Amino acid sequence: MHKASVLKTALAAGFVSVFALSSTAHADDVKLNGSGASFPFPIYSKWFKDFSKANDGIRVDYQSKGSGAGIQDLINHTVDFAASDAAMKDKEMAQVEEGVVLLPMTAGEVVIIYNLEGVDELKLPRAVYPEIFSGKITKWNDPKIAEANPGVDLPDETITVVTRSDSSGTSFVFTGHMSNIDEAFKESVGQGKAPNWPSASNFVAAPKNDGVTAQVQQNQGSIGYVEYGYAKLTGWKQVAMLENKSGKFIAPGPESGAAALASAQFPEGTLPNSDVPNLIAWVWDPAGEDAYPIATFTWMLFYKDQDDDKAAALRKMVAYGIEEGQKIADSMGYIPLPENVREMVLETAEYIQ
Amino acid sequence: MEKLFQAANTSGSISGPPSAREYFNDRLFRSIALTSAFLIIVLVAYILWEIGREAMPAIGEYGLGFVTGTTWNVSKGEFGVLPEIWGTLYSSLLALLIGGVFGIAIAIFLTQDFINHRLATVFRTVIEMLAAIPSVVFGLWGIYVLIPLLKPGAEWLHDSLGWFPLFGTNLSGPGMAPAALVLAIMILPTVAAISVDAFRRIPYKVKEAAYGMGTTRWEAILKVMLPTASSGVLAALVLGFGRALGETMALAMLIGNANQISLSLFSPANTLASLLASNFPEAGRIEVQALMYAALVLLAITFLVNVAGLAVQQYTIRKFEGKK
Amino acid sequence: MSQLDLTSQALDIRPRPRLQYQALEPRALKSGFLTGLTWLAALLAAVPLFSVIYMLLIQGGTRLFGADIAEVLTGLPPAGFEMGGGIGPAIVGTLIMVGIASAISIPLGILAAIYLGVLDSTSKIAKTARFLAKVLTGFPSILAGVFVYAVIVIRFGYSATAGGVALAVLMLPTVVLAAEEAMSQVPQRMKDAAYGMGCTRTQVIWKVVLPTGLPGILTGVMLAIAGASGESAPLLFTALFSNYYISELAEPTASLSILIYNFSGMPFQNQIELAWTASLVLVLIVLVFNILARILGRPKV
Amino acid sequence: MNATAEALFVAEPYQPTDDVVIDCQVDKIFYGDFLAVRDSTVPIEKKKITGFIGPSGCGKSTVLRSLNRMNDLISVFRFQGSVMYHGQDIYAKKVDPVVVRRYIGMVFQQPNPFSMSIFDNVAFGLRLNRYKGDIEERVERALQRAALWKEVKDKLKNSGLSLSGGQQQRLCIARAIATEPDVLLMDEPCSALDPIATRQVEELMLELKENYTLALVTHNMQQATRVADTTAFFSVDISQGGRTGYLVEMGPTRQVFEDPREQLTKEYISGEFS
Repeated sequence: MHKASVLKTALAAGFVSVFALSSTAHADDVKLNGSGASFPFPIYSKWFKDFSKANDGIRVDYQSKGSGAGIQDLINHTVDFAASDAAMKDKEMAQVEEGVVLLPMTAGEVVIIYNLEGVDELKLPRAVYPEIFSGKITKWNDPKIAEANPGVDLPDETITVVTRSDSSGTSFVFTGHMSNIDEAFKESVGQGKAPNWPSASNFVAAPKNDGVTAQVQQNQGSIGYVEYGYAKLTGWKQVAMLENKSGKFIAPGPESGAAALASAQFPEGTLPNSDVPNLIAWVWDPAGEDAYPIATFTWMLFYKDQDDDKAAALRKMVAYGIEEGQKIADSMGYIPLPENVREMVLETAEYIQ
Repeated sequence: MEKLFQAANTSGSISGPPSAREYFNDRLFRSIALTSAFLIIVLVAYILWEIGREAMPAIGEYGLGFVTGTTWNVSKGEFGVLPEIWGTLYSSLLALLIGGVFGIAIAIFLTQDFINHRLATVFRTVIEMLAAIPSVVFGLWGIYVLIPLLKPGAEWLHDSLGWFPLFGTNLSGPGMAPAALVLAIMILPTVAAISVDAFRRIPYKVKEAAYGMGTTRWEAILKVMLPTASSGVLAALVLGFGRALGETMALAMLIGNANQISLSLFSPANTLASLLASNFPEAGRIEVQALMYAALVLLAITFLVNVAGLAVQQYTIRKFEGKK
Repeated sequence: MSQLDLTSQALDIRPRPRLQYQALEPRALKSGFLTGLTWLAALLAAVPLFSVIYMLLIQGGTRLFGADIAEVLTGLPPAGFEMGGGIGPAIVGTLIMVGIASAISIPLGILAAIYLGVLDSTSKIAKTARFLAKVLTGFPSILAGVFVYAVIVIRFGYSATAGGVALAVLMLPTVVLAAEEAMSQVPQRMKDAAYGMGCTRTQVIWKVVLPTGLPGILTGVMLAIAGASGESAPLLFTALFSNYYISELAEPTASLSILIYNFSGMPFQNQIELAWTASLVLVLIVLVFNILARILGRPKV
Repeated sequence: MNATAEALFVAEPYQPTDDVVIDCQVDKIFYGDFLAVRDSTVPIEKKKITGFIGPSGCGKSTVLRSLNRMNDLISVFRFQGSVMYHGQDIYAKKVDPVVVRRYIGMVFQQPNPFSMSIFDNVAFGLRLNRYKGDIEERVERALQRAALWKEVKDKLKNSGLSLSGGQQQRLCIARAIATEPDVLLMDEPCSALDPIATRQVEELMLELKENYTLALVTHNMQQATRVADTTAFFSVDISQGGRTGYLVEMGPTRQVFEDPREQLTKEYISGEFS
């Protein structure tokens, strides 16, 4: 009998502790929850930590789990704001009765990293890298690559192409750019968060940026794509220089990134059937002289009408991101927003009521 | 209920009929137990309903083509999970083979007096603890420790035995071999822990009977102990296999996520569970429906595996333990 | 022994039996060989297990047992470039959610196992429930999250409770099947003794079946808790994450597995180190649970 | 086999001399559709030991276990007939077998103490019946009556399973008599014991006769002659297409063993085909 009673008391204790906890609650501070894209996750979580420290009445949490899930959360009202690398489609915006406000908060570049013994500089022409990633070029010492890199001894090895196994904004931007500059690539792989990479034995995929970086670091003769911030912060040196629209080979960086963004034209007019200015702009193939070819904004998504104290807190958060946030953008591997874009964002933020 | 057997309360008798409260407790408890068992059925039905409702459009649109298709192309809206089905079954069977054999070997090692009892309990607690290691950690361990270890061996095997289908391609990092090995290591604790219990429940007199017949240690283990514990060991294998089928994170990092069907242990592959884990967060409306359809396929596979497991279990029980 | 045939010849004219060890005898050889094989299998299996533990200790241990163990165990998770910081909220979040999950799945699981194993093991309900529990073992963890998302989160938003429920769905099958196996192995003669004393079926269960089957049940419970606490996919859709200590159950909460999921994907050394530390802490928590359960469950006499 | 032609043999009813505690009349007992026992009327007289003997498979244990409805645990068990206990048929619809078993204790063939301490084993019945009085005193008395007190009085905290076979069986007897049951059923209690332990249990049964009514199943005829006041001899009837047990003869032990009425009993007693 003794043991059975021990079991009963353990169960009772479990129930009591669970209900006791649910009673304590803080009334005063505003709690904001956001979810969505993983690409801006490092910088957003830094902003929100500092912002919450600066305004102790407001606590902001953000969990990265993918743009699609973020948009879904916004539609289902399970979060206060969301983030997406692919902004929102008109169909998705229509599903939010309160209307949406889309604000580009930061921007980034997608870089091609590789692992070749003793090759510290690799130039990849516009015609070449889409063919590598569509499986047409499979050997490192392919004449097309050799021609653009005279004097570099490229090994006679198959190229192991490492792509993203999870669907992601990074893939969306990377394949978006290549689909724009190479019709054949658009047909075979196409643009998308989970592009249809060729299923050849030299194509492998790994989840998230750290997965791709780890695979490239581990495998001699491999090539992959990650966000600029990731390559910069992990200190991976072998980053390819890409040929931009005007034929110059450019390495990724804050200046070449800003140059790319400067050429972005925001569409006139507003978001479909709403008075909020439309700040969705893509730079699939920037024309600028020293613009890095693959760059993009990433957006935060807000409800147009939100209960007031949260709306005020969100506006403060956006202001903090635009003024303070951009200062640390470069150190974390993101592109500081150009001046004109910052003003537009601050103006449009007023629509969050 | 009027007092039965009133006359039975002779001089010293202490026993008496159970009190009304005891009867109430008895009926109450048994109905609670019944409802709990029924709740499990309701829960699974509700899950199937929830997933089915979400997957219906995809089922309507792709029908059986979904199960035979091989491309997962979101933009063109073409979905097929044959490679994933193959990957799930191939990896889980390999893992069951390796993890199951080693799990039972460890169970025998811990229970048949190979090492002293205290050491065995320590080893057993460590094994149960390992069931807690998050699969992300196994993924990282696979990438940074296992794959570098496997690479030289894989290259040698591929070069020398390339013609043999199992070593047909070259291991370029992630692939079926590392995934299946890590999966085996992950289901080892489950198989070992439950098998150890099964062996420990064998009444001592059975072991005495075996040794009494003059068997060597291993004739006793193989011919008497293993058959007697067969139902427990089989339950362990079913649980372990179930876990292998549903594993996501570690596989997403190690299997290479390529929609390919190949016998080669070194070629990248994909499984239904890692397809779900990888694509779900970013999935749009149509893709969610296709993913739900894939989830139903995975549940169907688990269903069939369990039917087979049940049949094998009935066979062994009838053959060895003779009950039921 | 083989050349000695005891059956056919009369007792007195049989050759004297040779009782010494016959090392080269086929049966002995086979037995020795298999013993060697078992030692080999045990060592081979131990190598990866201890290599994972070694990696955990090296990567996670240095930080955990380093200078400021208090900071690591109670501090808030660091953002990008921040050094230091800790995994406090994640530990509390995991404990709460595993607590909720256990409070749901253990009683429900054991009650169902009592019905399946003892009360009426061959009825229609029992057979279907047992079979569905087995199918549930292969249920991918991410779907438990999606299911609870559709059922709870959409109406009430992200919360620790939703996380607990998702983990409960994953724990239930293991608890039921292991508990049922343990209870159905209780010797029939002990149950007869209890019935003989005039116990109602419930009394037989509480006074004899549960106490005797407790060690086996605890193994099942331990495996379920260990498995659930390491899950990250389901929590992504139910508990989300938070960088602060949880103040109410209806709020998103941090958890060790999501912290590991987030930090192992970041390019910052500090975060990666904390991810390993969190894994080590998670394994140690389960070890403590394990030892507690063993002490609690040891037969008193 | 011309089983159906001539009428089936039915034993002559035994005229009990003392008042009857349990008047058991078995018409038919089925396990599923297997006819296990037929036509057995065995009245159990108060404060006497009634022995059941007969070859294995003759249904003597089945009949004994029907007296406290232990067979109900077997789902396919069906009982036709009546078992009158204190003027009440225990197989009546509204009778709860749990109550029956509280009044009619049982000791099994395999010693089956609970995995608890010796004290808790004996006190189990007292606590079950919510006995308010002094439990230690009752436990001590039960153990003394079961002739086990001297051997265990200073290790009551030890596990019941740590005792020897004979001690465990006497512990089970102490457990059963602790609640002073009306009747005590014993299903081959000594089959797993050595001769010394068997003698002890037999002497114990003779002492218990002062306070309790006992029914004993045994395949050891000497034991029946030593302890049983009345003996019922069962045999196996294979004419019904299976092994169906039935009562051949019941009477005072001396009469059954020295001058049995039935030829079948004579042959069994003289051991021709046992």
